[in-house]
Amino acid sequence: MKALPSLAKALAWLAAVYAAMFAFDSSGLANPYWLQVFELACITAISALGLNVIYGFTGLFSLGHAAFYGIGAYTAALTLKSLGVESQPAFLCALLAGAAAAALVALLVGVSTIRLTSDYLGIATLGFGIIMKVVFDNADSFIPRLGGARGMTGIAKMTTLPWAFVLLGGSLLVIRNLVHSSYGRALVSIREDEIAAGAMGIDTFRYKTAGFVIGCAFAGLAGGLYAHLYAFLHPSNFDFFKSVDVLVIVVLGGLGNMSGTLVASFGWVFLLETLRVVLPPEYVEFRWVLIPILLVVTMLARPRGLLGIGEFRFLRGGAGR
Amino acid sequence: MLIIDNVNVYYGKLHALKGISLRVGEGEIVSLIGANGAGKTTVLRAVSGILAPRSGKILFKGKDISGLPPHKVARQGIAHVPEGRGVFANMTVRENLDMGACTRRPGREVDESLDRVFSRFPRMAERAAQLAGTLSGGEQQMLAIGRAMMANPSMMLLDEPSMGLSPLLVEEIFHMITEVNRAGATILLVEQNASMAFSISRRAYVLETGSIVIKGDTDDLRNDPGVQSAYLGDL
Amino acid sequence: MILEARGLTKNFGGIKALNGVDLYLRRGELAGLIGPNGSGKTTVFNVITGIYRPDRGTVNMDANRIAGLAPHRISRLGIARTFQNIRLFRNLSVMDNVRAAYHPSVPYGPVSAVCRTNRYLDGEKAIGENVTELLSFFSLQDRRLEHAKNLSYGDQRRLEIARALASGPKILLLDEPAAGMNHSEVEKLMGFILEARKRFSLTILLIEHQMRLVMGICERLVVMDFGEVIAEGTPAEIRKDPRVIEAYLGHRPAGDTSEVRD
Amino acid sequence: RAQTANEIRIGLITPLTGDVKTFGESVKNAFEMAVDEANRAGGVAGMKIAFVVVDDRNDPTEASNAANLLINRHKVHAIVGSVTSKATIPVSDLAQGSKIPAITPSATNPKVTVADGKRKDFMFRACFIDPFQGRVMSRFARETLRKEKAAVLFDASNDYSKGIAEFFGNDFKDLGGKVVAYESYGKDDVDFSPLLTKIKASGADVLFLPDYYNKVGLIAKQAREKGIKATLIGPDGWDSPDLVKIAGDAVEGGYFSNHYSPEDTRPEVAGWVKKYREKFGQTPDALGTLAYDATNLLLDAIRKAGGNDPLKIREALAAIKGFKGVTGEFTIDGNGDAVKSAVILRIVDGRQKFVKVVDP
Amino acid sequence: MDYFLQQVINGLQIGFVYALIALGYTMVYGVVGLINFAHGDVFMVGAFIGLYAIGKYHLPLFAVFLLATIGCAVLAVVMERVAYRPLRQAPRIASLITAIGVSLFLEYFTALNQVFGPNFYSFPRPFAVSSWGPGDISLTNIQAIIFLVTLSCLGALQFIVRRTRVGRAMRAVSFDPVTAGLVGVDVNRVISITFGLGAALAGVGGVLYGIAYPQVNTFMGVMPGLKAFTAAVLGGIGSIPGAVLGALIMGQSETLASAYLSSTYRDGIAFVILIGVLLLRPTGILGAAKTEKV
Ligand SMILES: Nc1ncnc2c1ncn2[C@@H]1O[C@H](COP(=O)(O)OP(=O)(O)OP(=O)(O)O)[C@@H](O)[C@H]1O
Ligand SMILES: Nc1ncnc2c1ncn2[C@@H]1O[C@H](COP(=O)(O)OP(=O)(O)OP(=O)(O)O)[C@@H](O)[C@H]1O
Ligand SMILES: [Mg+2]
Ligand SMILES: [Mg+2]
Repeated sequence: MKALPSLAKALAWLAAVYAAMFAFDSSGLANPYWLQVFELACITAISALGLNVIYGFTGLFSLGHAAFYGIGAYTAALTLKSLGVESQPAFLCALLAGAAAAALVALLVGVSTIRLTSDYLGIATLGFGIIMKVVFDNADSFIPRLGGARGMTGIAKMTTLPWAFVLLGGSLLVIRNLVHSSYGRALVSIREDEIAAGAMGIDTFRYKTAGFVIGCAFAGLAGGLYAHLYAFLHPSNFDFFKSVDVLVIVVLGGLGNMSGTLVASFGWVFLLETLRVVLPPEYVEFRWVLIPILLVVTMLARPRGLLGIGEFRFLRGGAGR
Repeated sequence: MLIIDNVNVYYGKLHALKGISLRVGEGEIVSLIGANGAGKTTVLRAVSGILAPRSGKILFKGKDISGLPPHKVARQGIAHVPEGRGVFANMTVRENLDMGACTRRPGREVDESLDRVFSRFPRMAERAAQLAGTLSGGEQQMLAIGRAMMANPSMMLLDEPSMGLSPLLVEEIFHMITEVNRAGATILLVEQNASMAFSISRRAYVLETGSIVIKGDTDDLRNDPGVQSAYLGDL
Repeated sequence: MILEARGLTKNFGGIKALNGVDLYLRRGELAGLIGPNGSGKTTVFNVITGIYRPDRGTVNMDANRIAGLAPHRISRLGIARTFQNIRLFRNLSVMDNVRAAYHPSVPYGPVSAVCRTNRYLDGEKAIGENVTELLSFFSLQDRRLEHAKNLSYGDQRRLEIARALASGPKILLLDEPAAGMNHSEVEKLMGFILEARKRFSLTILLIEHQMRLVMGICERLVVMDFGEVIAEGTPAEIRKDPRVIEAYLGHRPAGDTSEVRD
Repeated sequence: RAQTANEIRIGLITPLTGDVKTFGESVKNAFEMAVDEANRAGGVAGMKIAFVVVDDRNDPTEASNAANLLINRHKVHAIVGSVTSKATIPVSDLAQGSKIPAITPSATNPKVTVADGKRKDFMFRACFIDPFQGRVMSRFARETLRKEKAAVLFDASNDYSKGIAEFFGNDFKDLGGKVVAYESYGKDDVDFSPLLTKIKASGADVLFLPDYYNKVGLIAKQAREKGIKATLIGPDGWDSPDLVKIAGDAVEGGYFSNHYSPEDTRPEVAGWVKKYREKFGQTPDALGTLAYDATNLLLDAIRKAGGNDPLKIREALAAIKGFKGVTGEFTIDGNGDAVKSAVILRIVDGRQKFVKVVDP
Repeated sequence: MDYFLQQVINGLQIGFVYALIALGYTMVYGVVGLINFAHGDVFMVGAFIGLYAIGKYHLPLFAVFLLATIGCAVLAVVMERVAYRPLRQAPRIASLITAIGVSLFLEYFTALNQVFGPNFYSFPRPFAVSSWGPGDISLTNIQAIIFLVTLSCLGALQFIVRRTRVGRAMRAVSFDPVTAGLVGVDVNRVISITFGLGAALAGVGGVLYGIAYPQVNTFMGVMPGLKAFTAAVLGGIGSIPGAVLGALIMGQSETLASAYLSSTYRDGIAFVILIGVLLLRPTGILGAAKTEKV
């Protein structure tokens, strides 16, 4: 009976964190601006963790992550709108619907393209991202509520700090537990050497697809949170360049390093915003000149990721050590 | 000809060569043997400039070449036949050979080198237009040596030329090495197959975990009980 | 007869890598596959393990037709292998290399893993114990946390065999296990292969160019040339076969390491 | 930034980086001019105006963060911005939620002020909305120019372009015309030849190009090179001195709707153009002019509110009637949108010539 | 029929423009294995050099091309030095990320008022447009120039790579940089030359693009860059004729999708075709099918 305590412990932690966050959130101590930025960082981290499962752990080069983020966002927003109730359980349903939709589409895309290797897979997913952007741009012609290029409005603001934080914690927990299990090792072995993995009895096609689907599901989940944080969806939020942003985060954090992804996500989002705050007014336009310079310099200094291969303690280790 | 003096090489934190010194005289064939991971390949890589030693000197014909980039070392007249052959798989045999002469001005002398390679390895002449990647292992090894000959080097570094080759080819390769040597190239030979290596070289060094532990004439080494049991087997 | 291949043919573009190869393995034997470079030995392994699909021919294992199945299916039927160019999971620890190979028989489901149920914990423990046992047998226990890429060449070869055994095979295919090893290392490897066969009740087929190993431990040899089997028999018979001498061994008696200096 | 109680803080959200930086900059220039003028005249309602400019890179997420920053960190009393609809909608939501009045100079999507049937009563705008311009130009094409067959070429990923295109197309049909080609391109396209070849084959006699001048210039040029003779018409996005520079003769004879005519002799217009030229060395474009008006509208409301109370400013904004700006007389309607007449201009000899006024 | 032929010519024009950019991508990828995301921005710089050379200094056309080629080549060589070379030993993805960084930097830096500025600048035409052709079909002199220049660049590149010593060295480096060093190839120099050559093509492309679509802006390189890169992959990345073929297919599929299907869904359709081709030929049309020898 060791499992129960372990699971209970994790849940208790999450509950405690939720309570703390809830108290903090409602205390009014936090500046709503930094709160929103923090929530965005959590959401970005969830999505980036998803890409880390895909690219960092399974080794599949995906340049279309934002499309799945978008699918999750639009699905969740549409679900909650259709449910017509703005309650917490309905929100959870909407988020799950977003994740499920992203996973389902990922399954279809994965089954057909996952055979491609490295850069060719990257291009196929990039292509898929562009196709999805065209679909989002014209979504109003089949579902008017989605708004198409004019954007989807009237989305309830449901995402709160506890939601974002607890779902990030939950995602970390799920991914950590998965990675430190035989299933995770199967994914990683495919990344390391697909032929050898196959020769050892691992169904590479199935696991690659699974890794892709799981990662995209997290993107979908994050998308749902995003939709209900910003209450407005526009196709330009889900274009190729947003996919590149997530890729940058994952690589900066270090492939296959969850702590790094976490640090890089928060670093990226906060860097963008902090520059907005600290740059003197006449240098506002230098914000996007500095960011790429910082990016290049960081990459040159830490080519294998911010944290190398180190993980935070709570993300380390499986049961078998 | 080649003097390696107290050279230290690191891979990150790993101290791969711990103050190695060895020398190869003009016209000699010298073997370097040792267990897996002893650092044999590392020695050759340090000489040819792929790795820069952290300290120590490498002198070639009296000139300090330590720390020079590989292409400059190559231009000094050192040709390195790397571990695993390293032929350019998507180029033809002929192009591979031309690559060997890329430090030289095209002209009569290069043509002569080519003739020499072709006459020594008639198989290469037959296969001149074949892509190197489709050659058999032994043929690739021939090509790698032929390519090194194209530079008309005064010194050749060979890294485990017999690895993965059939017994017949191993014999051929060793024969080839002696011929190359006779044609004027000094040779530093790294081998696992110590008995074969000893059979063509007069002097040898034994490397263990980054240090030279034994050196001497092959005739003496052959009778050294330690060397015998570890590298030669009971004859 | 645990494995039987008939009429295997495989072309790569214009190259006939295999040209009607017949091959069998008796249960529990240790057989050797030799032949000149490029004669198709590795290709035979690749076809048996499903990495290539043969153009023609069948492979039967215990009466299952396996030619054309995906590699993981064949592996699950009980064939494991090592590779000529070592293919370890280079950035994984020694232990994880072996643990990954236990995956096909993982005793818990993904949901258990995510929730860390008892099944998961017990399963991990069981896998851990198996791995420990296997690694101690291969004397790799001390290096279990090292990344595979940091092992010495010989250790890497051994780890690859350990990993192959982790999938619980009946048949083990070894592709040049002694390549790049020196005399004493080959010697150790030979003892080790024999012991592994006993301990894990294996049938072994190995490819090797080092005659000392081949002649020393193989009970039966198959010789290939130009994608065809040209001879078969005991080491003693093969050593004398003129075609094999012509194509492969050369005129020095096999295993002889005396001078070639003229 | 010293925060004295006795000042009015206004935030400007505008794209100062990214691919529409050029629009963002004219808006910023105009905004700063308006504020400077007010401060030099002793402030508004007895208070100095402090302002903060934040960049949104024309990205909805960034725009939302920017608005949040202005409201919650800089504690602004009112916001001007943003420039495009996709960046302004998130701003409108935040302004509404925090009860801070905001006015956009140029976001034309109806959803900026009214979404899903709900009026966001803290959000205002100083420009036309898409349906209005679409209707103005369709009526002009049908009734004044007497065109039968219209072709529409628009940017499907740009809400401004797409919105106007739709309204134009529908109205043109309602007025008895035929839309013989209705084609779209992407944001970064520069080669329109397949579409123009198609349009040429359709025999259209009028080609409606709802987009900004830079795109229009390129399209017009290629259309003429393809031998399309149809009359070119478009919305206010055409208004920029650069249009003729890019397109040359290609837009000669084209018509577009605008907020004002630079030929207008009203002192507001002449003064504005002169001031702007003196300061920045170029003629102001439509976006800059609208930003100037939007800022002045806001300042006027503050003046009327008599202080920096956001609620009162909102009241005053909603009550604006007959405000005389550079781009005409503004009256804010129940939706917070500016009601004002449009003018139709024609490009003759590379200059904008006034044709007629169209009232809403 | 006229309509169809005209659309094909339209498609050829944009296809050849993509081809010029795609060649640069493929060169660099072929030799160093790097997707040089900043290539589209080098192309932009080429166009701006053209803008200044023609608009401000009224140089003759050949001088404009020369200046753009040299300018871009120098820029690319510096880029390689600063942002890619230090990462030669690092995982490939690291240099991809610095390439993204360099790309963003070039876009946003040049958009500053102190540099090129953020506006859309009209590109002066150095000559008048004329067109020939029977009936409704027309072929303009600009198109003709684009076709010719692209084809000659293709020929020149093929010649350099296949027939010259530098080209052989490039191929050697692409296969195995370490061994190439051992036989005496100055690997760094060869890589610099590769970047320079690729960028020179982008420079030519930038000027031609400016002439054909007479408007430049610092973000103009993004989309063509992305499309060209996709085209290079479609043709089989690393293959020089493949890049041109891929680009032509890309141009045709975009054009014909607009012409006969739906302009709204054009990009979607073009990329569906791309994915379809990749599923049939997983390494692009002319890409060498790399079955790894096990
Ligand atoms: N690129 C590298 N990074 C880190 N360590 C390395 C690297 N290359 C070699 N080593 C380590 O350096 C030591 C010496 O390696 P080297 O390749 O020189 O041995 P060797 O004698 O040639 O062995 P072999 O017989 O296997 O070829 C070994 O411990 C090896 O693990
Ligand atoms: N994937 C492939 N593509 C093309 N040719 C191949 C491929 N695999 C093997 N070949 C060719 O098939 C032939 C047999 O190769 P194989 O690897 O089976 O030889 P081998 O007997 O294992 O040789 P060695 O002893 O050198 O390892 C060779 O000519 C080889 O070049
Ligand atoms: Mg070695
Ligand atoms: Mg083999």
